[in-house]
Amino acid sequence: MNAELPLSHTVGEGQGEGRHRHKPAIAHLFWWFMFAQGGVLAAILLPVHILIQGILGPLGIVPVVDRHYDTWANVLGNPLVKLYLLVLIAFPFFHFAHRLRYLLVDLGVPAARGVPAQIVFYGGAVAVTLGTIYILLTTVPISFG
Amino acid sequence: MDPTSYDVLIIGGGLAGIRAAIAVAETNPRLKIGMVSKVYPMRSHTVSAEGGAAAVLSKDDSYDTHAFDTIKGSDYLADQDVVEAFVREAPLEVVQMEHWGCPWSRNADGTVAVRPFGGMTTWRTVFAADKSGFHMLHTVFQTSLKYDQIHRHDEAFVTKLLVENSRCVGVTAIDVRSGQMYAITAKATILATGGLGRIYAFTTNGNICTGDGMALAYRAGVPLKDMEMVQFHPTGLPFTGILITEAVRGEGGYLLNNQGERFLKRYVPNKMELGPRDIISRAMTTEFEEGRGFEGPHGKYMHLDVRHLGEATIDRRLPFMRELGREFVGIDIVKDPIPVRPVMHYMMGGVDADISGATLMKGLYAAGECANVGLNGANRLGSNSLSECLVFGAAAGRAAAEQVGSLAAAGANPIEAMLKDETKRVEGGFLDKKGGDERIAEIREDMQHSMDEGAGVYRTKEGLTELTRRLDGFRERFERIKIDDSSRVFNTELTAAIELGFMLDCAVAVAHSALAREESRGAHARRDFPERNDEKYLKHTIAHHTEAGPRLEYRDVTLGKFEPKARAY
Amino acid sequence: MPRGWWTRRSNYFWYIVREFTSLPLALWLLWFLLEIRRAQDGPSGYHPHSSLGFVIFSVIVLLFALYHSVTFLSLAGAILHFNVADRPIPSQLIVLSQFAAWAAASVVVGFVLIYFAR
Amino acid sequence: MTATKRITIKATRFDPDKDEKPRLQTYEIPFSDDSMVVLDALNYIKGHVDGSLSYRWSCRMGICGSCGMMVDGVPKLTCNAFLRDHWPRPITVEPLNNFPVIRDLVIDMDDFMHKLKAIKPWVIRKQPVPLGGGAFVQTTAQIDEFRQFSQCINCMLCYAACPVYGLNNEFLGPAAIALARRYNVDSRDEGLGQRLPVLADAEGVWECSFVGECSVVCPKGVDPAKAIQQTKLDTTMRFVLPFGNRD
Ligand SMILES: Cc1cc2nc3c(=O)[nH]c(=O)nc-3n(C[C@H](O)[C@H](O)[C@H](O)COP(=O)(O)OP(=O)(O)OC[C@H]3O[C@@H](n4cnc5c(N)ncnc54)[C@H](O)[C@@H]3O)c2cc1C
Ligand code: SF4
Ligand code: F3S
Ligand code: FES
Repeated sequence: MNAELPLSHTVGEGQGEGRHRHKPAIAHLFWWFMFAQGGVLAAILLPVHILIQGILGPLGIVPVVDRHYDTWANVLGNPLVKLYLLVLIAFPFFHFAHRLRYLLVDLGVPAARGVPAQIVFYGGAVAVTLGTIYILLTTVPISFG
Repeated sequence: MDPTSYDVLIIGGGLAGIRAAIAVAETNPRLKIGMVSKVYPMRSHTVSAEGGAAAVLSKDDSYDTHAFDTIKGSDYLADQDVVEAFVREAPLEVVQMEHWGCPWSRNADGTVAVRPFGGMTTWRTVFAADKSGFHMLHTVFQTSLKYDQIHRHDEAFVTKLLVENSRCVGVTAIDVRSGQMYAITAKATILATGGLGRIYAFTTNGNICTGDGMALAYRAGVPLKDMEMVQFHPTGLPFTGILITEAVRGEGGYLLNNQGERFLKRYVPNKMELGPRDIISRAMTTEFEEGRGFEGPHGKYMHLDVRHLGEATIDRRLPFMRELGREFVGIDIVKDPIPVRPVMHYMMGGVDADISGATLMKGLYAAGECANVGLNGANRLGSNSLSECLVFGAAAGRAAAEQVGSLAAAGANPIEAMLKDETKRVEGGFLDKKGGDERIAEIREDMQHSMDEGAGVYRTKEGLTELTRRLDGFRERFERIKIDDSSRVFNTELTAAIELGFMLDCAVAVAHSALAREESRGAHARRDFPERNDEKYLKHTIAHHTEAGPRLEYRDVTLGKFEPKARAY
Repeated sequence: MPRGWWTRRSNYFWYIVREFTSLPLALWLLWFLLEIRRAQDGPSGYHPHSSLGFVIFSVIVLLFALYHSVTFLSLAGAILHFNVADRPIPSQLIVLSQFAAWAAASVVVGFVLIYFAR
Repeated sequence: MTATKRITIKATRFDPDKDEKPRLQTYEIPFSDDSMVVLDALNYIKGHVDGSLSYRWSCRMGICGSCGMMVDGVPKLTCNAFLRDHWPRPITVEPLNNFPVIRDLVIDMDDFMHKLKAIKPWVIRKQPVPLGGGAFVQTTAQIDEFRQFSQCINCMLCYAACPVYGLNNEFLGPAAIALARRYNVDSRDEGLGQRLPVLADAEGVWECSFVGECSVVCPKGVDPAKAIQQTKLDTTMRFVLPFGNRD
């Protein structure tokens, strides 16, 4: 008699399990990890670089390594510096990629959630990483002097 | 699966109802269980209980002392066999709650802690800070989600019990969201609809505490028991009636009058702030009358002072009280005393039920605050009620589960006819009704104030007679009720109207039962009969519904090893 | 969700700003990569960037960078959860130590950048 | 006697049977007592002006979680939002954002009820524990691990505040994740492995971009934003660290 009743909101057998089967999204997990570490690095290291190399150096307020070829090349040859620069430049891009992708979602571009967008954004970060490695290896040969 | 037919149907998603549902599921996993609640279960009023649940846990405690405290607290109106069973079951239920995840507060060694409570001779109230009811309700509710056989009807409002050959075969309900009326059939039905505090104006009870289950049973022919026994809690916040838990006094708070004096020394010298609620409420009322209360914009009040406990204790044991003080009164209880006055809090009376929750009607059980299984007598001790919901909720669930095996389901034909009748009553009587000039809220407010005046902490023959007269008037006005809202969808005015009808029935039962009991016992204090009269009234009041008004009978109290004595603290 | 939801409340707006910081920071790092790349030009061809426009750009980026650092470190501090002797370390302390790490790293990097500049 | 102040309340009206879309209706009511909250104003309207206004409420003490609405655009418990903080300006009361509206100020929260069940909010044990053994031993420090997350009253304010949920309501959302964490970090529970698939699903914690507004509006200090980020961190560590225990 009540077969057609709209008791849509009664909750019972198995209704809580949701529409799809759940499994941990390993990809998300990985990109979030990269996002988090990139965020920390950017937060701790970037301001001082911008301040000194972007402002104080060009204005001539303090001497800075990258203002003269000699000192700059000297420092760039150091393998530890190369490693540091790789971390400093490449890793934050995973943070940026993640944030910008979500920013687009927040601003109403649902497509940014999809796999193609993930390939573009995280792929971009990977590309920057590869580019950084290439530049670091080709710019000043490693020297231990 | 047919969402309108169950083996066991539970009305109410509070602590008692959910506990019952789980008990059914565990007793017989194959039973189909329905749970109907007019609000989402976690909104049930159990959520606002603060202080804790009583159970014998510590080594220096015993079943006998818990039983004795309960019976003495009840002013000997409790049935002693029920109390004995209760005190033995309560500790198991408390442990069960712990296993389900209830975050009971702990001792330093990680064992479950207890705190003192009014009228208890020793520390036996387990608690989850001062949000015990909240944590217990969410714990049982979340645990109940694990049982797929418990099928919920959230926001479905029960309007009537369906009775066939003097057996309860289910209910009719309004699906509040769609406004549809429908019948739900069941082999056994458990009422767990909570209290009726809203028949009073100044109460700690929430908007949903309108005595629905009591009225449903009463109208269906099941009597109500001891309805004159209404508990007033000494410490409610003026204006809002928000409860300041007894645990505040349990933790060592002082009650002070306007002379800064712990006035309870004149009333309960041995127990002071830990005296039972009825006596302290009367003490406060007397102090007010003698001019020793503070005067505020919302009437007289006393101070409840916890400043000497220190911030650390307050934050660990009473954080919610601090929050309530800050948000609703604008005080910091670490630095300011809390204004409090007696407030209607709890209904000892209820649907007449036995030790397993069975009522006189076949197939109908009752548990929790809406039931009277004979545990609380004339005055409930603080923290016995949450334990009662667990113990007797589970008992009713088990009893119902065992009973349904032997029962056949109700036939569909008479049910359909009953549904039609009830739909006509509800839709014709309220929704599509023409004319009428009485506002629900106005009748309700008049009733509430009349109850405050006529059936408050102290009662008299004149006051109660006047009250019954007025209630008759309200019932007449209720016939001329007018509803603004003709929509079907989520019509809360319709449910409020039906609730008002339920409340009026309950109020009438309270007033008549109180008028007839010509003695003072527990919460029922008659100025014209200040003494207890065991000869005549060591009996339960049993109120039967008749068109003309309640027909009262008396039933002997079950005594046991504790002889009735004078009750002094 | 209306499109301009983030303009409706200041908290939302600052959240969007926080996320947006990544764009200027990314641009600055790309510039920095170029700066390194230019060291290939050899001693005579090497002219470090010093236009006023670049300085202004850096000032703006610095503001975003600081906003990123402050928000990221405070938020990360609120999430991290350590127990010492069964007691959780207060989150203010964790945030404080994050800021200390930031300060220390800045001093070290600044020192290297300037000390080796002879 | 001084004349009582009056206050203007604009409330959303919507009846799906009659109205195309929600509209605001204006009521002017007496503001007779400084302790009055928005809910009291609604009750006054329903009782004395217009009985057809629909909304949910029960406890009037900020614990049942049913009275959440948008008050001047901010999700709040109306039993805990004082008129005196708005007077003499009018107050706009609307149903919670991000939810379908059933009627007037009443929202449809079925979605959350399903999500709540999906995270298995009950103590999971690998072996059943008999009652006879008594209660578990749990120190106050162990309770402190989950205490905050156990304070959730399911009021839905956080969902109304979360733009991510507004954009994609497949997102598990703040309260459900906080409650999952409440069990995951309870020393009595062994169900992490069963909850993780739901939590770390694509629509689980990863969807949250840490707007943080959920924690700002939460009336009970649950800090769901923290619960979510901690879950991200924990899950990540379980996979990244070689010794992350997996079950
Ligand atoms: C402020 C406060 C503090 C308290 N503190 C304590 C304490 O510290 N210790 C203690 O032991 N006790 C305490 N109590 C008492 C105790 O909390 C209650 O007695 C107990 O919670 C009642 O539980 P219940 O399950 O019977 O009813 P409730 O929790 O009230 O549940 C009633 C259920 O019935 C449903 N219902 C009602 N009518 C209908 C209908 N017509 N159709 C469908 N469903 C319906 C409701 O939706 C609800 O789900 C306190 C009470 C209050 C008010
Ligand atoms: S987390 Fe806070 S805001 Fe969200 S539902 Fe729970 S109590 Fe409400
Ligand atoms: S607002 Fe939403 S995005 Fe995350 S931090 Fe809270 S859930
Ligand atoms: S009415 Fe219960 S939380 Fe507001």
